[in-house]
Amino acid sequence: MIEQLAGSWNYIIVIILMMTGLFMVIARANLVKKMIGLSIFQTSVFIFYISLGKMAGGTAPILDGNPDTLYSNPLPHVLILTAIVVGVATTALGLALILRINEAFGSVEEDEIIAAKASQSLARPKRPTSEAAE
Amino acid sequence: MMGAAILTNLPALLVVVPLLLAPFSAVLPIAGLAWVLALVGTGISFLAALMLQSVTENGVRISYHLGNWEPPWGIEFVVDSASSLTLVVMSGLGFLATLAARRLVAIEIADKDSGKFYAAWLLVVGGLFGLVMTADAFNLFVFLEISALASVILIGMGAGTDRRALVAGYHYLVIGAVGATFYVIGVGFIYAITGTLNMGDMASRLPDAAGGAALYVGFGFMVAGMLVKAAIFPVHIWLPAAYGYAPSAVSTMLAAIATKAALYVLARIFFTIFAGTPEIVDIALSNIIVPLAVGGIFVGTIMAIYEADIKKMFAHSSVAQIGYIALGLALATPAGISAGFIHIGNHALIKGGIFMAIGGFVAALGARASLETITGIGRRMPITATAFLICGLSLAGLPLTAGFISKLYLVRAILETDSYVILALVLISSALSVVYLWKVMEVMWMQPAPARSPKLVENPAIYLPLWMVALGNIWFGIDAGWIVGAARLAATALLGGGA
Amino acid sequence: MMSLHTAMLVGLLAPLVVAILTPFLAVRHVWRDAAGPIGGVITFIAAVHVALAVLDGETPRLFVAQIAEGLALEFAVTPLGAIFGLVASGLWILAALYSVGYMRGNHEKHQTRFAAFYAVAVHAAMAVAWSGNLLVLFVFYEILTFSTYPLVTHKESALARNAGRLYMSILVGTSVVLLLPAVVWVWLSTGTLDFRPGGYLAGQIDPAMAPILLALFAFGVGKAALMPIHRWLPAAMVAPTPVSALLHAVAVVKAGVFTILTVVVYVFGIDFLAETGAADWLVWLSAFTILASSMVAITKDDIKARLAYSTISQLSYIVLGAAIASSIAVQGATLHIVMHAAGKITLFFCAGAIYVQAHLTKISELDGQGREMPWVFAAFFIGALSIIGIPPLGGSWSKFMLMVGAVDSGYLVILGVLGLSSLLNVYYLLEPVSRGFFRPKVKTVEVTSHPLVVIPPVLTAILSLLLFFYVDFFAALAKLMVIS
Amino acid sequence: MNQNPVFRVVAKILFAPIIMFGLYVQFHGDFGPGGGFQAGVIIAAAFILHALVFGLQAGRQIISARVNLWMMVLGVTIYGAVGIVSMAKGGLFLDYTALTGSVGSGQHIGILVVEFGVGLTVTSVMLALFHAFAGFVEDRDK
Repeated sequence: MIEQLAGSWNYIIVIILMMTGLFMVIARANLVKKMIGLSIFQTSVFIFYISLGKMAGGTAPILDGNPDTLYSNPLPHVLILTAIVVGVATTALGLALILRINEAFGSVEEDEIIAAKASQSLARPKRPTSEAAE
Repeated sequence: MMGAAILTNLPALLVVVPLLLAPFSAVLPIAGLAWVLALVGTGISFLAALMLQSVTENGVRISYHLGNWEPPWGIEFVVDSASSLTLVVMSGLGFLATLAARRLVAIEIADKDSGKFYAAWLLVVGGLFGLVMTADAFNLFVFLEISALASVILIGMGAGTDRRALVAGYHYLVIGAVGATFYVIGVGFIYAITGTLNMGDMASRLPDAAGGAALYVGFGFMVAGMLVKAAIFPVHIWLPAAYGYAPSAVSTMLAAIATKAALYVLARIFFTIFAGTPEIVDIALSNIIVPLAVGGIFVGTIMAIYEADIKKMFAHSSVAQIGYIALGLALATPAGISAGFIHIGNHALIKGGIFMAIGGFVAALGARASLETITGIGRRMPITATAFLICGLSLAGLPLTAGFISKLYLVRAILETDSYVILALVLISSALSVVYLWKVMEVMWMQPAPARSPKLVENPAIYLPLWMVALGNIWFGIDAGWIVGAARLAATALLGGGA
Repeated sequence: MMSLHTAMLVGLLAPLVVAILTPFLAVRHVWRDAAGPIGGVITFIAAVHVALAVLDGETPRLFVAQIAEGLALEFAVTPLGAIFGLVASGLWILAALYSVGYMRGNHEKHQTRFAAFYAVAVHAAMAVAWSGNLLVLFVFYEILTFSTYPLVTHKESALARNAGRLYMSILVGTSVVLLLPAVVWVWLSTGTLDFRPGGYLAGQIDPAMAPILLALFAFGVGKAALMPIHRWLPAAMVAPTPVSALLHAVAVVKAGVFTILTVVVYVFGIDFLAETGAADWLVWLSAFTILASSMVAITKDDIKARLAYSTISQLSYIVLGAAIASSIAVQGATLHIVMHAAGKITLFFCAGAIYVQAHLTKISELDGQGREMPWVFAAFFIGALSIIGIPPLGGSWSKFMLMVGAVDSGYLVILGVLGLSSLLNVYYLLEPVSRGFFRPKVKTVEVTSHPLVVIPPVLTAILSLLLFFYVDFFAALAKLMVIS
Repeated sequence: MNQNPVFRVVAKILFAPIIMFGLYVQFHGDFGPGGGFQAGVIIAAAFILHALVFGLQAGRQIISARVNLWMMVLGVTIYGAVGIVSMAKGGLFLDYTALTGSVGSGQHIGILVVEFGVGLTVTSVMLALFHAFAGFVEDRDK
């Protein structure tokens, strides 16, 4: 049992990270912490992919002419490079939104925002006649 | 030479043109010009989609190899009858929504932001097209995120009139990112089993692959992720706020085309990737998707009945309508899938028209459209309100409108499978949907305008797209031959196996 | 001589053309007001032409579009449709003339809008009459509802608006929630929605389900005003009287009972219903409606309210005939559409004439007014007698045939119901006349004379009389219905 | 702005080598590990380091927001143009071989140009992100 766990310790770490991230996304009321949770969650998936591509004893997949060389699978790395870019974009966009939310509501705590939403909305209409309902 | 080059590259152009025009519209100094770019981009996509559709009508399956790399090594775009129908619907409505966007955006978005607005707009549209065409499971995730991130930007731009748009956008971002990541996890498992990312390849290798638990886990994660994107109950929670607080033009575009793409991808997961392992697909469809779809139909309808804000009301209604589409697809019979595809097209027409008209109301009112503010609007803005009425009747499923055709084929498909309980539930929910439509129409047409209400100016700029959609609802209700035939072909293509 | 095709096109489009032209003709009120009657004459000629062809055994058809397999947008005239087409177009001539007199005499506002929607309603009624299948029927049934809404709320008062809301919510609600599923049910179980002589549901659906399907139709057709969905009819009485005439005689309620008759005869088939007894419950429900609404009518002092409940009662005669589902009862019910239309339009014309000329709306105020308005009261008298069913007036034929049909099918109790209802009719319909002629005047009012509101009721009263002697034409058409 | 002379000197010394390293990674990317993504981030890091030490204003003086935006567009356009040209030459989208007609030179040139476009865009996007967040408060108070 222990050996089995030890043999797949990378997956165990992935799972721990994944659950940590997901828990933060769901349970934290602070928007920034949610964002951090999301990043951890996504990173765990990156690790998962990369450990999929790792061959035991494999080296970087650069041809050296020796047919006996073991190579790691490069494809997951390429995929994850793309996924990292997507992750960065997601985080950046999320943080940008949080800044705007903080500006508009004066808080980044979800419960406070909900309370503020109920009171009144920030209306900045372009037309003079307009006035947001509620 | 040039003509031939364009013809062979149609699938690529469909995606590349909007995506490449996007940065230019972001840096253009004149707001009007950015709109023209968006119009050109969606227009070209629409033409390309129509041409693709005419090619695939005869059962031809186009396989386009990006960079001329043979699949499964390279990324492959596949256009068959199923994806071409979805593309035509999405690009057509995308084009009309762009046509309507000019005036709505001019009112709701600051001029200095409108270049960025149209850039994001083009990214969403192009990303969704790619989502539908790509046969590479990981490339799909990239397109998914391109369109999702861009739509978060669009939704957030609603903050100019209502700050709640920011929170709606944030929630969509977080929930959407979790969904997309789930999908990626799923793809990882399936990749681990099969060693390929090409959907067709996955399908052919899965039956022999010693998958075991990994197969179930991968399948579950992929489906769960796409359920979030398609806004299927109970992971639809991001949708009402996102559509409700987004700028009107964005609500129109998203409601008409965004969830359609995710639904289409769901269908591809079920019927293409896992075509070789029907046992888990059947279990998932009949035990999970069907109950969820029916649940969504009810939850969406009931929430719509209790909602006073018009945009959110129809956003809830979208949840219900997505349930109808998902239900059709989940029946997994040729009749059911074609019913789903018919409703993909018709619902795009219905919701496109409804949100366009609401945009017209909001623009004229200068305030959110709620049951209070639109009182008596039928007489104050007759042209917009009549188009709204037509689309509403179509949503209710009255004969001679497109909505009727959808309901008819869905009911027939359900009957074929002898599931009378589901039939009864669908009929009840369909009757319930009359309730909220009646509430809106009653307020609009049968109550006098409040005293001292300002005179409302109609918005002629949206007449053309709005009425094209409204008349489309009638046209496809009278001459349903095209969509029914195309949907049937789509069902055959999907169920025929292969990518 | 125009071809049948052209005749159908003319019959369907003439009212629509009138509706479209009305706003443009409004520059001269005379032009606008002449358009209605002229359109009526044209439509009527087309309807006669079509009816004669139907009598010769033809089925005039007009194909518009194919929606999907088994679903067509098509018009095809059944004998029953020919009859309803004749009623709707013929009475439109008089109703159009009358509404000119009423609207002018009453100085109503928005006369152009009124005339236009009136014509649209007639168009929808013609299309319902000549519809080739259930789908087309349903669509124009809805258009009829929508086009009459502006007429019902014509006064734009809060009262009118509330009435309009009730009118729309009951009619639209029942049709969408009950009628439409019934139509879809028929399509799903048979693959067609056409009207076929003798019906085609036999063997296609479970006989145990037939009563449920019939109930969907009976309650889905809110326009037939079967209790308990009759509330919209009295509420709609706030409308100007020409609208009430349209609702009660020309189009709306007639479209309702027409739909039920059509469904029973051409979709279910009377043999199927008679064999399975699926319509048994409907016999008793309509009998109840006949009596209950007659009782309510007695308590009403407002003329129009009383006439409204009378209409509910009379409509149930027709539903009753359909529910008994024997050849003779169905023929009686069909004839009753014609007879009741002629009689009831007379009564409404008279009620309107009294209002325009003397501004009286209550029966208790009519004492002694008969001598002031002798023509109007005489017409009312004849109309009332026809509704009651006294020879030599048209109404006696249909009532007689309904009674024979009830006895033939063994519903002896129904005979008693019909008799009792006739007695109640006598009381509540003749009361205004007797007060007008035999009571001393209680209220002195100034009576202004408007010939355009007096001539139409007199004409329709004469029509009721003529229908007794020249019933052959309609009877022959009605007979065609039940020969399969 | 950071007045600590250690930072200022180190930043000045490191600025050019970082960019050099970035360019190496960039142009090595066609037949070895490297490429536009990594190079873009490295180059952007140099500019960000500069802005951190010498202040946002100084950073913007090197590359103004406007130029930055156009760099973004230019990068994407270069990428897309390669695809369009390959299509116009009768190949498929991003079919490098079609660029010159031979596999060797075509792939070589194609990847080089595309990676350059990617690098340009990534650099400018990273810079834009940095300035957007770092300058958010300043922009708002202006």
